[in-house]
Amino acid sequence: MKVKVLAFGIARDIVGGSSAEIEVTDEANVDDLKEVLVAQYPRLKQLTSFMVAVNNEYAHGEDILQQHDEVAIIPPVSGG
Amino acid sequence: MKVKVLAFGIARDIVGGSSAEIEVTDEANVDDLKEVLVAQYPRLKQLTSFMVAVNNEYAHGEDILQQHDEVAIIPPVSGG
Amino acid sequence: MIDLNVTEEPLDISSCIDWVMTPESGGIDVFIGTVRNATKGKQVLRLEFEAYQQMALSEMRKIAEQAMDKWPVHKLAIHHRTGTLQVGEVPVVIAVSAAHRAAAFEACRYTIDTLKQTVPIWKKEFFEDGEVWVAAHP
Amino acid sequence: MIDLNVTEEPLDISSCIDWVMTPESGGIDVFIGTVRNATKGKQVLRLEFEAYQQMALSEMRKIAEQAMDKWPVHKLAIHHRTGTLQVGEVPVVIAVSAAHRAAAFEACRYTIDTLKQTVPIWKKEFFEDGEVWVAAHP
Repeated sequence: MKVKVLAFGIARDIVGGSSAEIEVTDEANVDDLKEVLVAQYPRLKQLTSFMVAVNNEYAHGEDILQQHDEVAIIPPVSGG
Repeated sequence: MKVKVLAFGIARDIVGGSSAEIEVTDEANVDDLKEVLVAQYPRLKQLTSFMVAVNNEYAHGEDILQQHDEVAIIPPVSGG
Repeated sequence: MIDLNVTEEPLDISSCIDWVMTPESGGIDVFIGTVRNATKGKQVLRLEFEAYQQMALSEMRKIAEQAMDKWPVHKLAIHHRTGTLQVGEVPVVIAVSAAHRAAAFEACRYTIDTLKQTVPIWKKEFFEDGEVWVAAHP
Repeated sequence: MIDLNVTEEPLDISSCIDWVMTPESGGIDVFIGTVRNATKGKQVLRLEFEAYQQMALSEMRKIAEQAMDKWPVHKLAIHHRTGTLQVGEVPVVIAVSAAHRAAAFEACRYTIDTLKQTVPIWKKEFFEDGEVWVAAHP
Protein backbone atom coordinates (compact mmCIF):
# COMPACT_ATOMS: atom_id res chain seq x y z
CA MET A 1 0.00 0.00 0.00
CA LYS A 2 0.98 3.64 -0.40
CA VAL A 3 1.34 5.77 2.73
CA LYS A 4 1.56 9.55 2.63
CA VAL A 5 4.38 10.65 4.93
CA LEU A 6 4.68 14.26 6.13
CA ALA A 7 8.18 15.67 6.55
CA PHE A 8 9.24 18.55 8.82
CA GLY A 9 12.41 20.47 9.55
CA ILE A 10 15.51 18.88 8.10
CA ALA A 11 13.43 15.87 7.00
CA ARG A 12 11.56 18.17 4.61
CA ASP A 13 14.89 19.19 3.08
CA ILE A 14 16.01 15.55 2.79
CA VAL A 15 12.72 14.31 1.32
CA GLY A 16 12.60 17.35 -0.97
CA GLY A 17 9.09 18.41 0.00
CA SER A 18 6.59 18.58 2.83
CA SER A 19 5.31 15.06 2.09
CA ALA A 20 6.13 11.92 0.12
CA GLU A 21 4.16 8.88 -1.00
CA ILE A 22 5.95 5.79 0.31
CA GLU A 23 5.19 2.26 -0.86
CA VAL A 24 5.14 -0.27 1.98
CA THR A 25 3.80 -3.80 2.26
CA ASP A 26 0.29 -4.26 3.65
CA GLU A 27 0.49 -4.83 7.42
CA ALA A 28 3.81 -2.95 7.47
CA ASN A 29 4.75 -1.58 10.86
CA VAL A 30 6.60 1.60 11.76
CA ASP A 31 10.02 -0.10 11.73
CA ASP A 32 9.31 -1.39 8.22
CA LEU A 33 8.43 2.13 7.11
CA LYS A 34 11.62 3.53 8.65
CA GLU A 35 13.64 0.93 6.75
CA VAL A 36 12.04 1.96 3.45
CA LEU A 37 12.55 5.62 4.26
CA VAL A 38 16.23 5.16 5.05
CA ALA A 39 16.73 3.13 1.86
CA GLN A 40 15.04 5.84 -0.19
CA TYR A 41 16.55 8.84 1.66
CA PRO A 42 19.94 7.71 3.03
CA ARG A 43 20.63 11.14 4.55
CA LEU A 44 18.02 10.30 7.24
CA LYS A 45 20.65 7.92 8.66
CA GLN A 46 22.94 10.86 9.41
CA LEU A 47 20.43 12.47 11.76
CA THR A 48 20.97 12.28 15.51
CA SER A 49 17.73 10.29 15.53
CA PHE A 50 14.39 10.28 13.80
CA MET A 51 11.00 9.24 15.06
CA VAL A 52 7.76 8.49 13.28
CA ALA A 53 4.43 9.90 14.42
CA VAL A 54 1.13 8.26 13.53
CA ASN A 55 -2.03 10.31 13.92
CA ASN A 56 -0.23 12.99 15.95
CA GLU A 57 1.35 10.55 18.44
CA TYR A 58 4.89 9.24 18.63
CA ALA A 59 4.67 5.66 17.27
CA HIS A 60 6.43 2.48 18.41
CA GLY A 61 8.38 0.33 15.96
CA GLU A 62 5.86 -2.49 16.09
CA ASP A 63 2.78 -0.30 15.49
CA ILE A 64 0.98 -1.46 12.32
CA LEU A 65 0.25 1.22 9.72
CA GLN A 66 -3.21 1.74 8.21
CA GLN A 67 -3.77 3.19 4.76
CA HIS A 68 -5.33 6.45 6.01
CA ASP A 69 -3.11 7.11 9.00
CA GLU A 70 -1.50 10.54 9.19
CA VAL A 71 2.18 9.58 9.23
CA ALA A 72 5.06 12.01 9.81
CA ILE A 73 8.85 11.91 10.03
CA ILE A 74 9.95 13.67 13.22
CA PRO A 75 13.64 14.63 13.14
CA PRO A 76 15.26 15.80 16.43
CA VAL A 77 13.04 18.55 17.82
CA SER A 78 14.50 21.93 18.80
CA GLY A 79 11.64 24.16 19.87
CA GLY A 80 11.57 26.50 22.84
CA MET B 1 23.90 57.49 76.26
CA LYS B 2 20.58 57.75 74.43
CA VAL B 3 20.11 55.81 71.20
CA LYS B 4 17.25 56.42 68.80
CA VAL B 5 15.78 53.08 67.77
CA LEU B 6 13.52 52.74 64.71
CA ALA B 7 10.67 50.23 64.91
CA PHE B 8 8.93 48.49 62.00
CA GLY B 9 6.03 46.12 61.54
CA ILE B 10 4.82 44.56 64.76
CA ALA B 11 7.72 46.21 66.62
CA ARG B 12 6.18 49.58 65.81
CA ASP B 13 2.92 48.43 67.42
CA ILE B 14 4.79 47.12 70.49
CA VAL B 15 6.94 50.22 70.91
CA GLY B 16 3.93 52.43 70.25
CA GLY B 17 5.57 54.48 67.52
CA SER B 18 8.00 54.41 64.64
CA SER B 19 10.95 55.15 66.93
CA ALA B 20 11.93 55.31 70.61
CA GLU B 21 14.77 56.90 72.56
CA ILE B 22 16.49 54.14 74.53
CA GLU B 23 18.98 54.79 77.33
CA VAL B 24 21.96 52.44 77.26
CA THR B 25 25.35 52.55 78.94
CA ASP B 26 28.25 54.01 76.98
CA GLU B 27 30.06 51.22 75.11
CA ALA B 28 26.84 49.18 75.14
CA ASN B 29 26.71 46.46 72.52
CA VAL B 30 23.74 45.16 70.54
CA ASP B 31 22.99 42.40 73.08
CA ASP B 32 22.90 45.02 75.85
CA LEU B 33 20.43 47.08 73.80
CA LYS B 34 18.24 44.02 73.20
CA GLU B 35 18.17 43.35 76.94
CA VAL B 36 17.02 46.92 77.64
CA LEU B 37 14.43 46.71 74.86
CA VAL B 38 12.98 43.45 76.18
CA ALA B 39 12.85 44.85 79.72
CA GLN B 40 11.05 47.96 78.49
CA TYR B 41 8.79 46.21 75.92
CA PRO B 42 8.23 42.65 77.21
CA ARG B 43 6.00 41.79 74.22
CA LEU B 44 9.17 41.70 72.10
CA LYS B 45 9.94 38.42 73.88
CA GLN B 46 6.84 36.84 72.35
CA LEU B 47 8.08 37.35 68.79
CA THR B 48 9.44 34.41 66.82
CA SER B 49 12.70 36.33 66.84
CA PHE B 50 13.93 39.88 66.57
CA MET B 51 17.10 41.27 65.14
CA VAL B 52 18.77 44.63 65.43
CA ALA B 53 20.12 46.51 62.44
CA VAL B 54 22.82 49.16 62.76
CA ASN B 55 23.32 51.55 59.85
CA ASN B 56 21.21 49.40 57.54
CA GLU B 57 23.07 46.14 58.27
CA TYR B 58 22.04 43.23 60.46
CA ALA B 59 24.16 43.61 63.60
CA HIS B 60 25.89 40.99 65.76
CA GLY B 61 25.32 40.83 69.52
CA GLU B 62 28.84 42.00 70.33
CA ASP B 63 28.78 45.03 67.99
CA ILE B 64 29.35 48.23 70.00
CA LEU B 65 26.81 51.02 69.50
CA GLN B 66 27.81 54.59 68.68
CA GLN B 67 25.68 57.59 69.61
CA HIS B 68 24.76 58.47 66.03
CA ASP B 69 24.23 55.01 64.63
CA GLU B 70 20.94 54.40 62.85
CA VAL B 71 19.55 51.54 64.95
CA ALA B 72 16.40 49.56 64.12
CA ILE B 73 14.40 46.69 65.59
CA ILE B 74 13.81 44.09 62.86
CA PRO B 75 10.98 41.70 63.75
CA PRO B 76 10.56 38.55 61.58
CA VAL B 77 10.42 39.72 57.97
CA SER B 78 7.56 38.66 55.69
CA GLY B 79 8.03 40.41 52.36
CA GLY B 80 7.61 38.86 48.93
CA MET C 1 -6.85 25.20 33.29
CA ILE C 2 -4.59 25.06 30.28
CA ASP C 3 -4.08 27.59 27.48
CA LEU C 4 -2.05 26.56 24.42
CA ASN C 5 -1.11 28.45 21.32
CA VAL C 6 1.16 27.86 18.32
CA THR C 7 1.08 30.97 16.16
CA GLU C 8 2.98 33.07 13.63
CA GLU C 9 1.96 36.24 15.48
CA PRO C 10 4.26 37.87 18.08
CA LEU C 11 3.55 36.41 21.53
CA ASP C 12 1.80 38.59 24.10
CA ILE C 13 3.63 38.00 27.38
CA SER C 14 1.28 40.22 29.42
CA SER C 15 -1.82 38.41 28.27
CA CYS C 16 -0.26 35.06 29.26
CA ILE C 17 0.46 36.45 32.73
CA ASP C 18 -2.99 38.00 33.07
CA TRP C 19 -4.59 34.73 31.99
CA VAL C 20 -2.86 32.60 34.65
CA MET C 21 -3.53 35.04 37.54
CA THR C 22 -6.32 33.90 39.84
CA PRO C 23 -7.44 35.16 43.27
CA GLU C 24 -6.29 31.81 44.73
CA SER C 25 -2.76 32.24 43.40
CA GLY C 26 0.14 33.45 45.49
CA GLY C 27 2.88 33.03 42.91
CA ILE C 28 3.37 33.02 39.18
CA ASP C 29 6.46 31.83 37.39
CA VAL C 30 6.99 32.85 33.78
CA PHE C 31 9.63 31.57 31.39
CA ILE C 32 10.33 33.64 28.30
CA GLY C 33 12.60 32.25 25.63
CA THR C 34 14.40 34.89 23.58
CA VAL C 35 16.44 34.67 20.38
CA ARG C 36 20.11 35.00 21.30
CA ASN C 37 22.53 36.89 19.06
CA ALA C 38 25.08 34.06 19.11
CA THR C 39 25.37 30.31 19.48
CA LYS C 40 28.70 28.63 20.27
CA GLY C 41 30.40 31.97 19.69
CA LYS C 42 28.96 32.39 16.19
CA GLN C 43 26.75 35.37 15.34
CA VAL C 44 23.11 34.45 14.71
CA LEU C 45 21.26 36.64 12.18
CA ARG C 46 17.76 35.23 12.70
CA LEU C 47 15.89 32.02 13.46
CA GLU C 48 13.11 30.17 11.72
CA PHE C 49 10.70 27.97 13.66
CA GLU C 50 8.57 25.33 12.01
CA ALA C 51 5.89 23.34 13.85
CA TYR C 52 3.87 20.21 13.16
CA GLN C 53 0.99 22.29 14.45
CA GLN C 54 -1.61 19.73 15.48
CA MET C 55 0.84 17.29 17.06
CA ALA C 56 2.69 20.16 18.76
CA LEU C 57 -0.53 21.24 20.45
CA SER C 58 -1.26 17.65 21.45
CA GLU C 59 2.22 17.18 22.97
CA MET C 60 1.99 20.55 24.72
CA ARG C 61 -1.31 19.46 26.25
CA LYS C 62 0.29 16.25 27.55
CA ILE C 63 3.09 18.22 29.19
CA ALA C 64 0.67 20.70 30.78
CA GLU C 65 -1.48 17.86 32.11
CA GLN C 66 1.56 16.05 33.50
CA ALA C 67 2.72 19.26 35.20
CA MET C 68 -0.71 19.73 36.75
CA ASP C 69 -0.68 16.12 37.96
CA LYS C 70 2.76 16.50 39.52
CA TRP C 71 2.32 19.91 41.19
CA PRO C 72 -0.65 21.80 42.66
CA VAL C 73 -0.88 24.32 39.84
CA HIS C 74 -3.88 26.57 39.09
CA LYS C 75 -3.38 27.60 35.48
CA LEU C 76 -0.71 26.92 32.90
CA ALA C 77 -0.19 28.68 29.55
CA ILE C 78 2.21 27.60 26.79
CA HIS C 79 2.52 29.85 23.74
CA HIS C 80 5.01 29.11 20.97
CA ARG C 81 5.71 31.22 17.93
CA THR C 82 6.61 29.97 14.45
CA GLY C 83 8.07 31.63 11.37
CA THR C 84 11.02 34.01 11.19
CA LEU C 85 12.24 35.62 14.43
CA GLN C 86 14.90 38.29 14.83
CA VAL C 87 17.41 38.54 17.71
CA GLY C 88 15.57 39.59 20.89
CA GLU C 89 12.19 38.26 19.74
CA VAL C 90 10.31 35.70 21.81
CA PRO C 91 9.73 32.15 20.51
CA VAL C 92 8.14 30.77 23.69
CA VAL C 93 6.28 31.92 26.80
CA ILE C 94 5.28 29.60 29.64
CA ALA C 95 3.29 30.99 32.57
CA VAL C 96 2.23 29.01 35.64
CA SER C 97 0.20 30.10 38.66
CA ALA C 98 -0.06 28.26 41.97
CA ALA C 99 -0.94 28.95 45.59
CA HIS C 100 2.73 28.60 46.52
CA ARG C 101 5.81 29.51 44.54
CA ALA C 102 7.60 26.15 44.68
CA ALA C 103 4.90 24.51 42.56
CA ALA C 104 4.92 27.38 40.06
CA PHE C 105 8.71 27.27 39.64
CA GLU C 106 8.92 23.50 39.36
CA ALA C 107 5.99 23.12 36.97
CA CYS C 108 7.34 25.92 34.75
CA ARG C 109 10.81 24.39 34.61
CA TYR C 110 9.39 20.94 33.90
CA THR C 111 7.25 22.36 31.10
CA ILE C 112 10.07 24.09 29.21
CA ASP C 113 12.51 21.20 29.77
CA THR C 114 10.00 18.65 28.45
CA LEU C 115 8.79 20.89 25.62
CA LYS C 116 12.35 21.02 24.30
CA GLN C 117 12.48 17.20 24.29
CA THR C 118 9.10 16.17 22.90
CA VAL C 119 7.17 18.94 21.13
CA PRO C 120 7.54 18.70 17.32
CA ILE C 121 8.89 22.17 16.61
CA TRP C 122 12.13 22.77 14.73
CA LYS C 123 14.51 25.69 14.78
CA LYS C 124 16.84 26.74 11.98
CA GLU C 125 19.69 29.12 12.75
CA PHE C 126 20.84 31.56 10.07
CA PHE C 127 24.47 32.71 10.11
CA GLU C 128 26.48 34.97 7.82
CA ASP C 129 27.83 31.91 6.04
CA GLY C 130 24.96 29.45 6.09
CA GLU C 131 22.11 27.91 8.00
CA VAL C 132 21.59 24.85 10.17
CA TRP C 133 18.69 22.88 11.66
CA VAL C 134 19.50 22.86 15.37
CA ALA C 135 20.25 19.44 16.94
CA ALA C 136 19.62 17.58 13.68
CA HIS C 137 23.10 16.06 13.47
CA PRO C 138 25.34 14.58 16.17
CA MET D 1 23.31 44.78 35.90
CA ILE D 2 20.89 45.18 38.75
CA ASP D 3 17.66 47.17 38.98
CA LEU D 4 16.00 47.58 42.39
CA ASN D 5 12.85 49.35 43.41
CA VAL D 6 10.75 49.64 46.58
CA THR D 7 7.71 51.73 45.80
CA GLU D 8 4.10 52.48 46.70
CA GLU D 9 3.18 52.55 43.01
CA PRO D 10 1.75 49.49 41.23
CA LEU D 11 4.59 47.39 39.80
CA ASP D 12 5.07 47.32 36.05
CA ILE D 13 5.79 43.69 35.13
CA SER D 14 6.36 44.42 31.44
CA SER D 15 8.95 47.07 32.12
CA CYS D 16 10.86 44.66 34.39
CA ILE D 17 10.86 42.06 31.60
CA ASP D 18 11.88 44.61 28.96
CA TRP D 19 14.68 45.84 31.18
CA VAL D 20 16.29 42.41 31.66
CA MET D 21 16.10 41.41 27.97
CA THR D 22 19.43 41.63 26.17
CA PRO D 23 20.57 40.36 22.75
CA GLU D 24 22.90 37.92 24.57
CA SER D 25 20.02 36.36 26.54
CA GLY D 26 18.35 33.11 25.60
CA GLY D 27 16.04 32.82 28.58
CA ILE D 28 14.26 34.99 31.10
CA ASP D 29 12.63 33.75 34.26
CA VAL D 30 10.14 36.01 36.02
CA PHE D 31 8.59 35.48 39.42
CA ILE D 32 5.46 37.46 40.23
CA GLY D 33 4.06 37.38 43.74
CA THR D 34 0.31 37.97 43.94
CA VAL D 35 -2.00 38.63 46.90
CA ARG D 36 -3.95 35.44 47.59
CA ASN D 37 -7.58 35.59 48.68
CA ALA D 38 -6.99 33.19 51.58
CA THR D 39 -4.33 32.03 54.01
CA LYS D 40 -4.70 28.79 55.99
CA GLY D 41 -8.30 28.60 54.77
CA LYS D 42 -9.19 32.06 56.08
CA GLN D 43 -10.41 34.79 53.72
CA VAL D 44 -7.94 37.64 53.25
CA LEU D 45 -9.47 41.08 52.57
CA ARG D 46 -6.26 42.95 51.80
CA LEU D 47 -2.59 43.18 52.74
CA GLU D 48 -0.40 45.98 53.93
CA PHE D 49 3.34 45.99 53.26
CA GLU D 50 5.78 48.13 55.19
CA ALA D 51 9.47 48.42 54.31
CA TYR D 52 12.58 49.73 56.03
CA GLN D 53 13.27 51.30 52.68
CA GLN D 54 16.98 51.99 52.73
CA MET D 55 17.97 48.72 54.37
CA ALA D 56 15.56 46.80 52.13
CA LEU D 57 17.32 48.15 49.04
CA SER D 58 20.70 47.33 50.57
CA GLU D 59 19.66 43.73 51.35
CA MET D 60 18.10 43.35 47.90
CA ARG D 61 21.37 44.47 46.34
CA LYS D 62 23.28 41.86 48.36
CA ILE D 63 20.95 39.12 47.13
CA ALA D 64 21.20 40.25 43.52
CA GLU D 65 25.00 40.36 43.74
CA GLN D 66 25.11 36.90 45.33
CA ALA D 67 22.85 35.54 42.58
CA MET D 68 25.10 37.04 39.91
CA ASP D 69 28.15 35.52 41.61
CA LYS D 70 26.55 32.08 41.78
CA TRP D 71 25.06 31.91 38.27
CA PRO D 72 26.00 33.40 34.89
CA VAL D 73 23.17 35.94 34.83
CA HIS D 74 22.98 39.01 32.57
CA LYS D 75 20.49 41.28 34.32
CA LEU D 76 18.40 40.98 37.44
CA ALA D 77 15.51 43.20 38.54
CA ILE D 78 13.77 43.14 41.94
CA HIS D 79 10.77 45.40 42.44
CA HIS D 80 8.74 45.33 45.67
CA ARG D 81 5.61 47.29 46.39
CA THR D 82 4.57 48.75 49.75
CA GLY D 83 1.31 50.09 51.13
CA THR D 84 -2.15 48.55 50.83
CA LEU D 85 -2.67 45.80 48.24
CA GLN D 86 -5.93 44.14 47.26
CA VAL D 87 -6.38 40.47 46.33
CA GLY D 88 -4.79 39.84 42.92
CA GLU D 89 -2.38 42.77 43.15
CA VAL D 90 1.36 42.24 42.84
CA PRO D 91 3.70 42.86 45.79
CA VAL D 92 6.87 41.58 44.12
CA VAL D 93 8.38 41.03 40.68
CA ILE D 94 11.76 39.40 40.08
CA ALA D 95 13.08 39.11 36.52
CA VAL D 96 16.34 37.43 35.53
CA SER D 97 17.96 37.05 32.11
CA ALA D 98 20.74 34.65 31.19
CA ALA D 99 22.23 32.98 28.15
CA HIS D 100 20.76 29.65 29.28
CA ARG D 101 17.56 28.96 31.13
CA ALA D 102 18.99 26.96 34.05
CA ALA D 103 20.84 30.02 35.37
CA ALA D 104 17.77 32.23 34.98
CA PHE D 105 15.52 29.77 36.86
CA GLU D 106 17.97 29.10 39.65
CA ALA D 107 18.95 32.73 40.22
CA CYS D 108 15.28 33.79 40.24
CA ARG D 109 14.33 31.11 42.75
CA TYR D 110 17.32 31.96 44.95
CA THR D 111 16.40 35.64 44.85
CA ILE D 112 12.79 35.23 45.99
CA ASP D 113 13.69 32.56 48.59
CA THR D 114 16.40 34.75 50.10
CA LEU D 115 14.34 37.95 49.86
CA LYS D 116 11.69 36.32 52.03
CA GLN D 117 14.32 35.52 54.66
CA THR D 118 16.42 38.66 54.84
CA VAL D 119 14.84 41.76 53.30
CA PRO D 120 13.25 44.03 55.96
CA ILE D 121 9.72 44.18 54.61
CA TRP D 122 6.67 43.25 56.66
CA LYS D 123 3.24 42.07 55.64
CA LYS D 124 0.03 42.49 57.62
CA GLU D 125 -2.98 40.39 56.65
CA PHE D 126 -6.46 41.83 57.14
CA PHE D 127 -9.33 39.42 57.80
CA GLU D 128 -13.05 39.97 58.50
CA ASP D 129 -12.32 39.62 62.22
CA GLY D 130 -8.91 41.18 62.68
CA GLU D 131 -5.42 41.62 61.38
CA VAL D 132 -2.06 39.95 61.89
CA TRP D 133 1.59 40.64 61.13
CA VAL D 134 2.66 37.56 59.18
CA ALA D 135 5.31 35.32 60.82
CA ALA D 136 5.67 37.62 63.84
CA HIS D 137 4.68 34.99 66.38
CA PRO D 138 5.57 31.29 66.60
